[in-house]
Amino acid sequence: MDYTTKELIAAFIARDLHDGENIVVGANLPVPRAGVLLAHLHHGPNMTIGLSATQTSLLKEPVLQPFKYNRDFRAARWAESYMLHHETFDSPKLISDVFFVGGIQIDRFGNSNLIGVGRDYRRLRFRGPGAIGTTTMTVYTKRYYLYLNSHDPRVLVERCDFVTAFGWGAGGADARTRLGLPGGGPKYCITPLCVFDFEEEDKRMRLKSVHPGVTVEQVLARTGFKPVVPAKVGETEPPTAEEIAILRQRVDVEGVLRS
Amino acid sequence: MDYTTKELIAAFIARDLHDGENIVVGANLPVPRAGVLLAHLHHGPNMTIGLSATQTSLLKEPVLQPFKYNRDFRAARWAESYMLHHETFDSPKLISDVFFVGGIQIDRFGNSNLIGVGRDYRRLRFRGPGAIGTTTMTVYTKRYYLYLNSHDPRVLVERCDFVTAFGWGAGGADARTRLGLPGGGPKYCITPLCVFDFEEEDKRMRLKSVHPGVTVEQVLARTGFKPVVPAKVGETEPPTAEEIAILRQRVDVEGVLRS
Amino acid sequence: MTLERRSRIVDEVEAATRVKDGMCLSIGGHIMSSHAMALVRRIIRQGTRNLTVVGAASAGLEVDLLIGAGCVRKVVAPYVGAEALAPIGPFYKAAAERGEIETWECDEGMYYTALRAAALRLPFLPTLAGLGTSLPEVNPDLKVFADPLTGRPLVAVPPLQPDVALIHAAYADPYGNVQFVGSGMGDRAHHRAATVTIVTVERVVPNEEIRRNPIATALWNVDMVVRAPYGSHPFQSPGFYLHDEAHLEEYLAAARAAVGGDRGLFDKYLERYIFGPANHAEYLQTVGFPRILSLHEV
Amino acid sequence: MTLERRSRIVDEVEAATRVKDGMCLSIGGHIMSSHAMALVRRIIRQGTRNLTVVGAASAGLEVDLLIGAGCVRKVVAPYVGAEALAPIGPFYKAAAERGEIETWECDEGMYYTALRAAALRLPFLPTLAGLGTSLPEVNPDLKVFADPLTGRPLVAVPPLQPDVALIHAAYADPYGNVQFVGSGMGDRAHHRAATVTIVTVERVVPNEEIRRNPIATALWNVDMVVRAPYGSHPFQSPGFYLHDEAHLEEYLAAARAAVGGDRGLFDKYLERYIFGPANHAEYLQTVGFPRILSLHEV
Repeated sequence: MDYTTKELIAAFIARDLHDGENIVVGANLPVPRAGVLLAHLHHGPNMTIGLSATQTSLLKEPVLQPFKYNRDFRAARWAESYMLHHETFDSPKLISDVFFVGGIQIDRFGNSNLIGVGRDYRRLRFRGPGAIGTTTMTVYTKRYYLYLNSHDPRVLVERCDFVTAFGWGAGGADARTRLGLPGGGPKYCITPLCVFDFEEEDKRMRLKSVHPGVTVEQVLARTGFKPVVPAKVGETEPPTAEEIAILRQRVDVEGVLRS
Repeated sequence: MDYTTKELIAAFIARDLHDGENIVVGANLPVPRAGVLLAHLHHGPNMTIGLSATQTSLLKEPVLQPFKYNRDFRAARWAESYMLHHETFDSPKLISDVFFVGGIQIDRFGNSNLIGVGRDYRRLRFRGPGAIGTTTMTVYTKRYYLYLNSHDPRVLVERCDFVTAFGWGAGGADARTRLGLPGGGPKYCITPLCVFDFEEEDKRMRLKSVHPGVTVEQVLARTGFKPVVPAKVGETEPPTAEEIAILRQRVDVEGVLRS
Repeated sequence: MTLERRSRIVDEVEAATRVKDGMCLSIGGHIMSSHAMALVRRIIRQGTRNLTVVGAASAGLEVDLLIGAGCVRKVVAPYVGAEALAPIGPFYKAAAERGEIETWECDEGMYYTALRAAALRLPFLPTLAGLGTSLPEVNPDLKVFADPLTGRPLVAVPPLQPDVALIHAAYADPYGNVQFVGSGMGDRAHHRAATVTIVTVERVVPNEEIRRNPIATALWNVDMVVRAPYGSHPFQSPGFYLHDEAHLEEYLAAARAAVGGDRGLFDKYLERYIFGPANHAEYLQTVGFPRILSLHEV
Repeated sequence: MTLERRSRIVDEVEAATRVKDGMCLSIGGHIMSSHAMALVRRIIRQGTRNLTVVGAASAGLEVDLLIGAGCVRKVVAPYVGAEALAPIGPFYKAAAERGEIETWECDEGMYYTALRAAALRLPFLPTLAGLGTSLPEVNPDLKVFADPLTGRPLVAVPPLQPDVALIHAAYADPYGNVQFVGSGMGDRAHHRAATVTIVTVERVVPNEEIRRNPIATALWNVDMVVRAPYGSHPFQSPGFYLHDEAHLEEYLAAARAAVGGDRGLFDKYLERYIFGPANHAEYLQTVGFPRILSLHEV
């Protein structure tokens, strides 16, 4: 079975999403988007899909059209209900159960930074786009996934210059409960090379699996901190033929994940 | 011109309401309701009328149907917009500019009580219906009117056993600003015998006018505290023929105010 | 692909069993409108006890009935009554005066603030309402505190989280998308705060009908949908039928006699309308088609 | 009786004069959608300066354009960019890095919390968001404090009150009743918080049309209604037209060159689209019918 790394990651994400979950789909992260839609069509008939400020089910859609922008109103055609954006955070019943968070920096405890790079906030070397909704979403979602389009030691850093989404802070399984944060925190950090999870006790990032063809050494060379590396690191499990069929025939007909 | 005391009061209320104001109309207080609608039809074409969880303009309605209950859905037929009840207090733009507040007790500083009568909250002599929305509404509305269906010394008391809507507290023009309350506080207390306003400096209730045929002595005999009585107390101004015509032909065709 | 969405439709008998002794139960609607009475009657019939009842922001006689039937330990409601028919619910008044129930005193603004705090998982939310009033004295859960930014006094309102929210609406599809005729009053606030939401509806409609006007979908992902035409009787249901004043007068006469010491009429009321009928359809049969159809829409 | 309701319709030229130097201005919509561009362009044309701009919860290049045109002193926005077209607005990035504008750092949840505090006239509202993050450090208006009921840490968010809110919607009647196609994003929060609300619409409709679907009325009593078909161009307007990517690319090329030191292209952009056209209709004429009509609806 031939597949791309993006398809591998989409399948990995899909398998971690459960039927019945309420998950918002962004437009800007095509791979997580494909993962959510794959889960929905593969094993999540009771998932609620948040799409362009609406909630819906897409089970009956033979082919899901891709959209480039978050609020493209054409994606509202399937709406069962609308989400008023200022109410997004008004209740866990409105908030996505699961979320995907990027970062211009992500540190070894899963904290992420979207503000900027530099020592002095008033004179950033690189100004980032801003926290968007990640600070609040990551407080509430049952779990979230750190997701990176490139695996780079300048991004995966020992310590973020600024933190916009609190992951596991300075470490420790109680880092979040001590602050009274109801959400479950970051579960995985997913990159083009590998998947990290978090060590149970001190919540340091730990290499969970490398993607087929990638070595542990390659990961370490491209990572700006020293993750926990178990004695045996497995490979990320490849997509099945059924998953690839759903991806290519229904979720990603334009082949964004194959480019 | 023949008129009833209720019509007199409705006209008094109407004259104090301004064009452009946003005013919610309850069903339970037919006289204030008539006053608001009279103002709307007489000189308030740009008033926004809140009716059965909607906002509307009733200018084009030749005859306004009375409704017995607050949420009678038939009154929503003229809706231009709906008010979600939990959003009622979310912004001064949603909140009525003006409000009418009753009370099982009202004291000489315009504080009112809807909880109950007695010394011990856990053993009330008389349990009242509850504060409804009066505590919050009176914080925000530009001004409000205390309104009583009967003028009784057990209701108009020196001091309320409990306060559910803060009027002028223990007195003083700064009683409300000291607490940071943005609304303008009670302006008048309107009864079947008279209208009270509030003395400018210490905000004690002051006899503003007696209704035609009522004497100052009658008012004092039926009032449980000693209001400020100016040297000269005028009469509440009677309704005009035009006001009576609007009331009887459009606002109160069933004659609730004449019964 | 033959994946199927699961239907969330259950009947009122099964749905009511979700409400257990000692729970915090909220009931939507507003005074004379839109209470999930098919479930309220069932909860009485199944003998649930020691409920904390969060009535609507302004609650009607459904809360009074639950008190009269002995199901209630504590009431949270800024108002319990029937407007011109009864300025205050008879059982509520008597039970509060006699100390038989606990009351969590608040006004509508504070009430929604408490529900919002629960929905946001916050330990409190501040409000200006209540400053200078007796509410923080008679309700010790409300605390006056100094705003950390300016030092100004504010009232801290703690969260109020219903275990189960009962809501009555116009339409739902089998998947828990709910639409009202009209505003839905404060019912969204109940759904957001509650752990579980059960909605009775006048009509179950196909998903396609919901999709025709999705901006009208007020609640989604509710846990159970119960088909209950005339399910708000004797209260109104917007767009479907008006209040049954004669029935409410019958109830009020029975309730007033009961708080005066003679429970005969009220026991008969309970027997006739709640313990007798095996389910909601039997209840409607007891009320009778002539009465039900007399409750016109306009 | 011949009382008449006053029309709230004004043209974009007059409406924009309501925005004065130094004001706090909010702009509704969301990233690539629904910005009141007819007014934004007019504000640039009239030379307004030192604005505090409250962008949408996620703002688009309308904020970037205002910065590039020299109108802005301070930006409040959890995001300023154009998604795949530009992860961050070029002028925003450069001005923030160079300290030419002030930024009030927050995320979307805190942003709505601040607008809500303003609407409620509260000195602050608490949130769990921001605990453990850098936000209270980089934004000194945010304060970590101990909840007065439980002692738990929370973040206090102060109010954010726009002097004027600019909103773009689908329909309004002459009396200020506004309806969207779709959700209206977070625009209700802007209207509630702001002192004055100005709404541009694709179509002015009769009051009777508003009354046909009153549940869709999202804003009422807005202060001014401006008739501005294609008023969100080059951004999308739900139900009417999609984003003009070519125009946005033209803007981005000019903006990138300008922050790189060559303002020629950007000056031409301003002259062609903003200073040249006398009003919104002339702007559309400059863009041209062929381009405008190519921005299809589906």
